[in-house]
Amino acid sequence: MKYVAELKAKIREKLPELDVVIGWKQGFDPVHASPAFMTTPEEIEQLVVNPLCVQNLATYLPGLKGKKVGIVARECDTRSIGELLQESLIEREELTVFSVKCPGAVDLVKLRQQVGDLGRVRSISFDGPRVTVETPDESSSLDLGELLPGKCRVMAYDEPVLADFRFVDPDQDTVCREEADTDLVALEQMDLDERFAYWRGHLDRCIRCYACRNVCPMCVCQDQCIADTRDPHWLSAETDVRQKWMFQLIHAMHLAGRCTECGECERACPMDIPILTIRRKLNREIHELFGYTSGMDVDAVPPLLTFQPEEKSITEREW
Amino acid sequence: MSAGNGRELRIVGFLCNWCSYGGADTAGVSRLGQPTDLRIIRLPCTGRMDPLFMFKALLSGADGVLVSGCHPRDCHYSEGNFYARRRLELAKRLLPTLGFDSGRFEYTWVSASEGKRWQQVVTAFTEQIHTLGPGPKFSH
Amino acid sequence: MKIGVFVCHCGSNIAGTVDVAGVAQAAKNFPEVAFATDLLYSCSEPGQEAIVQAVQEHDLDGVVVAACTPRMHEPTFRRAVERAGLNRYMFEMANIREHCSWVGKDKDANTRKASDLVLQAVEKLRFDRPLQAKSFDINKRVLVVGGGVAGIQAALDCADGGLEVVLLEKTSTIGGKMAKLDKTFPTVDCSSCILGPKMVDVSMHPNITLYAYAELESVEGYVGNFEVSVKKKATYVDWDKCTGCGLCMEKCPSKKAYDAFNEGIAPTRAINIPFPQAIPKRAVIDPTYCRQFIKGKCGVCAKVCPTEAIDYEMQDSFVQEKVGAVITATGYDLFDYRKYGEYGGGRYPDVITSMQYERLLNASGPTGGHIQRPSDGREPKKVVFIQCVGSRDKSVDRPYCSGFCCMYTAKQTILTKDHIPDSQSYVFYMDIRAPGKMYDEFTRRAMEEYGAQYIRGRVSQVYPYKDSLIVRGVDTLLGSQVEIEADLVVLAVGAEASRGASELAEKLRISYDAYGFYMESHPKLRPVETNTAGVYLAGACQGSKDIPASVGQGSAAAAKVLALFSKDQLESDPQVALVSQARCVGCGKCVQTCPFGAIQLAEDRAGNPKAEVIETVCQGCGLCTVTCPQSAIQLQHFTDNQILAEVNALCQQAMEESFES
Amino acid sequence: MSPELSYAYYPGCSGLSTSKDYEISTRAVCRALGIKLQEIPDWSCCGSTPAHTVDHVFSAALSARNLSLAEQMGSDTVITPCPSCLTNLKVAAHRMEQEPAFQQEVNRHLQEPCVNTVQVKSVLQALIQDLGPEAIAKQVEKPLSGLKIAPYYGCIMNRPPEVMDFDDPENPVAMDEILRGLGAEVLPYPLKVECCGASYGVARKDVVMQLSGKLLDLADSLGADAIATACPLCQMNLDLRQDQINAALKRSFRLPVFYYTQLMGLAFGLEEKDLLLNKLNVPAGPALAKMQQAAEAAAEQDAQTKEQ
Repeated sequence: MKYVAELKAKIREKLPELDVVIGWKQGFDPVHASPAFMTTPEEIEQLVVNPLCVQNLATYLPGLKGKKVGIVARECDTRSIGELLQESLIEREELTVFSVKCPGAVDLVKLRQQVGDLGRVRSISFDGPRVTVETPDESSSLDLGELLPGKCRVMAYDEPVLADFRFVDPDQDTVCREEADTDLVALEQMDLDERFAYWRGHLDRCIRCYACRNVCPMCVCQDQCIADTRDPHWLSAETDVRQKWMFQLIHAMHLAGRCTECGECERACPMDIPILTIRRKLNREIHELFGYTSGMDVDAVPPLLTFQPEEKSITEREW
Repeated sequence: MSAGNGRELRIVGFLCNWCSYGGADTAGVSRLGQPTDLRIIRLPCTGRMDPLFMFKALLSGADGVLVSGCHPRDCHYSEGNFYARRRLELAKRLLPTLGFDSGRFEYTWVSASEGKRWQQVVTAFTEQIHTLGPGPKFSH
Repeated sequence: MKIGVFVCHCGSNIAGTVDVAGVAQAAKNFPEVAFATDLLYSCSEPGQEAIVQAVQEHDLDGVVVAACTPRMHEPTFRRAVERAGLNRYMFEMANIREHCSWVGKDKDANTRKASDLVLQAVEKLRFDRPLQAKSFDINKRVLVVGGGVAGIQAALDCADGGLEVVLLEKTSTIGGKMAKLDKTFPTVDCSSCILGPKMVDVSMHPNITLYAYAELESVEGYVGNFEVSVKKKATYVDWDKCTGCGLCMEKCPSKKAYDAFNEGIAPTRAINIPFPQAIPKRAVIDPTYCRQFIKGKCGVCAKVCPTEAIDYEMQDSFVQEKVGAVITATGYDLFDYRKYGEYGGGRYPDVITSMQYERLLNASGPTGGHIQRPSDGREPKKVVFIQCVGSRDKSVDRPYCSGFCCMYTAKQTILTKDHIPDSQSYVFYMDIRAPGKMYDEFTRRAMEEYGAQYIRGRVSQVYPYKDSLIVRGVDTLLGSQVEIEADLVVLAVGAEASRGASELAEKLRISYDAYGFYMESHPKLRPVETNTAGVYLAGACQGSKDIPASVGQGSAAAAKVLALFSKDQLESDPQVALVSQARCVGCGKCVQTCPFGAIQLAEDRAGNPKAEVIETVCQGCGLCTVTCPQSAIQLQHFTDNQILAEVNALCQQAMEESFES
Repeated sequence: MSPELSYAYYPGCSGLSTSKDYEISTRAVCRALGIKLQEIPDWSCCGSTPAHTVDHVFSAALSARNLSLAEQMGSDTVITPCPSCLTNLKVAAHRMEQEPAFQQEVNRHLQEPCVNTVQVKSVLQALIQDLGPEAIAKQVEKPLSGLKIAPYYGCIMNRPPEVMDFDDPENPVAMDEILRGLGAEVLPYPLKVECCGASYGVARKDVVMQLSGKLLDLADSLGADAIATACPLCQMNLDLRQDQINAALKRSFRLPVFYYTQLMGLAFGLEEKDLLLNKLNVPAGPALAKMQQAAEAAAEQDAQTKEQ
């Protein structure tokens, strides 16, 4: 991205006031970027912003509470930041947001489906909507639009929820877009038995690694997660599907009205379980019931932490 | 007075102490006959009703779950049922996505004086669960 | 853990439809159950003794009693286990009577259900922990809401017992409905002669602070420490200056104001004192009729007032009071007589309510005690009384008997004869309900000595014909239609919950029934208590009742408050929320949702924010427990683990079956 | 103007005989108001009084046949002027809706089964609810000023309320509103739903004398010039038998008893052939003359005010 030089300059300027700035750097191979925790000018030089920078860095913010933190954030990432601020899990004064216009993102699962074993990729380069991937055997030119993760296809963000500094390339377009939620639509076309079988099948594969939880920016309990304790004893260590299912329901319900649909849970899942679908469904219901979208308004009260004596959208059953 | 002939299904009820548990008592004192499938867990308030208890019961093999509390505005703790209504409505709406009929879970309000209403609720809900039949099976 | 299970027969109440011994036998196999037996009456002295002995003999550390509802006898058994040396919270009840034996007909199904309920209680008990009550100071002042005869009695008894009393009255004078009555049954003694001195006592009593023309705005707090806000409605007269001389009322040019005290039977002035014996005897301006308010000019009362008490700019004001208990004595209202269109109430001026008639009879009423028809002032010779207007009628949603209309109707026929010796009264009735002391004798006197004609049947229609009213009805004893040409028709309107009763109940967090009457804690054994600690009931707010019953309940409520305040400290219920410091991340969501402000954020030693529960403020609703994502705050005795254990106990069998197929 | 109102129309047997004036004036008034009445082809008796005292299924089948015919016309609403027909049609439809078994039993008697989709209303209900009093008042050319009318609905137009589901069963006001719109003075008539004696006219004439006599007496005591009614049987008892009542009770009532549709026609300025006022037993002349006088007096006063 052309704005990267400008971004680095601004971070260099601000670094003396900050304890750390979180961004991305090149990872262990050509297709992976990894989070960068920058405390020195040298580390700033390693900063990259490209469609391989897929991590929502807001995840690290609650753990850094009490420190002065700078964060490089795409538009959708700022929604998570907004929600964290709304819940007082981080402090605005401690935070400096370097908002970057999102260059798009690559879903590595989709990339693998296109080019095969990712370990064989020698280089990957981006030119607008074109992605060029070099392997020892061939060079392929792919459409970035085809590689976008699901989360970039259901909600479009033109502007950040909040920003201290904003970086946009001239005539840079918004990559994400608002289309039908195909996963949810597909699920809703099934009958009840098929849906039950769908989840039973998917959730049976869960290995209870809790990566989905650990990567979630809103899962602030972390060490105190009720999945890891006997007091209260919500879950046992048994490996049957009910325990796994229950864990996902706990996770989903704890995120109800809070989940910012960043999709990190699904991205981190080593078993490719479509768990974001449950959260999207809850968000959709919450929007319908309470007209509320999480993270978009720092001053709003989350819908499950408040009420109306007369709920306009809830029609209770007559007996 | 059993809803549906044949074997009982497992219905778990969560009732607030002040209104609905009292309403169920009133129904008992008035000898208002009811199907026997329901087992009641007493909570201080529907505000104590974590919707996850409902999911836990359904995942543990319950065929139906019923929550009942004070009518809105009559909560012994002023606001508990207001919060509960939002949480429970949301949880109910999630059920079909997971493959559970949303009719397996109902929440309602019954006051301590409404023994007759409690009888109606239990009877209607039990019939509803028998119409739906046993809950989905987890073994393949 | 060693658990004892005691399954109660309750005579045949439970044993009739549940195999009690079988349940006890099954319980022996439940986890950690060391002893199980059945008892004939577990709540009786021998029953409780058996529990105490078993605890000691078998060294039990928890007890389950399967019997009636815990709302009935949980306190009884908690005391019993305490006598046996256990903590009173190491106890659970399984409700196998109200929720089982009384509602299911099939003995096998009931027995299975009872057994499940016992298992559920055992599983919950396994997670019970001993809890210790905390003591807290109480404010020994009492608020009485409502200055009718019940409230007056309660206030006087409390004040005489040495308590400071705050008495609240909605209208500008105390006295309530009784102050409007002419005579009272069955003695036919003058109502104001027996009530008047009590009203004076209230005004003179050093322990009573009276707020008339005031309403309860809000209530915060809990038993022993309520904080109430009282709204003093604007009277537009400075009561500190007003002497009650009545000059303003005499001179007021607005003479068509609605007279609530006289039930609208005659107009009053826009500034008025309701009646000469009013307490406090102070004037109030009704701005809907006052010319100063309607037209912006007049000012007559301000000019004539010798003490310059008139203040047209007055606003509502608020007073805060701290009390330890509340007695509600808000009384009742009368059924709207217009609801029966066929009787013509509200359409025909000579169809009036019994209370309006009472004002016509009353020597201090607008006619000076002369019975005159509202239409033409003529003395009526034939008076028809229609009973059960708004009582015992499902079609108007008033299926209950108001209880006092038969008696006051009999009284009114007697008074009618006294006032107009050549008059004839007719009473249409459904049944005569006269079950009090000297009551039936009284109705017989009305019929036999005073010649009132009682006709058993309903009236189908009242309509004006020439100068009189035709009352058409049925005499069900003769099986014939009746038609009476009456001069005056009096509708014996029934009692209904006072308007605003439900809003007040919501402020006080007490329950009310389908008709708006407040729910007592137990219909037989706790008739003046509510389910909210520290809030008591007196008089017709709990259900329609006559004067002796209202006075009795007023005294009873006062006795309850005096007993409550006989100690300097109260014990708080230890079933409150408890924060696990280790698990709390200090997000403050519980602080945000707690309805009582019982949770605050404090810092731990490392300076991390942590939630902290104020134990005596926490009411134990458990909202916080559900709000906390990591379950760091747990409502004791209703912890996640306890409810999960109950769910598991109830679903275990179903779960196993689900895996069978 | 609201979109054109159109109904399936059920005249009822008496409309073709004893209450021809009601039927003719109903049609004329509807025509004037632009309401289209499509007479149900080949309609038959509704099953009133004789049938339903003997056999409920048979009685309902008679009604259901007519409802079924209306369904075949593609209509969704049937209206009828006669309260007896109305009651029978509505009771049949109501019971069939409540009891599917009853509907089956009824349909066994019919060639074309009744699906029971048609709504049944009185002409009065259609006028007041579908058209509205304002539209009727607009049509008035000769206001009935000065005419004091006792409105009499009869006992079955609104009762039982759970079946009839129209107006207040104890104090209906639909006709009051219409008459007031015509410019008449409507008296508060408390016996507006009392029984006139109905079909006792044949078996127990003395009952009719008492009951109808009471109705006339009250109207008279209120100073009524006329009675307005909506029921053929009531009209007959009050009008045709007025002389007999006078003889029996030793009174001398001379109260014309109009169908409210006749009064509407009068106010709309329709001709005698549409009103058939000459069919009334107690002549309408004196009452109308009184109204005329009142109108002239008013006109005179009006003129005087203008001069001044």
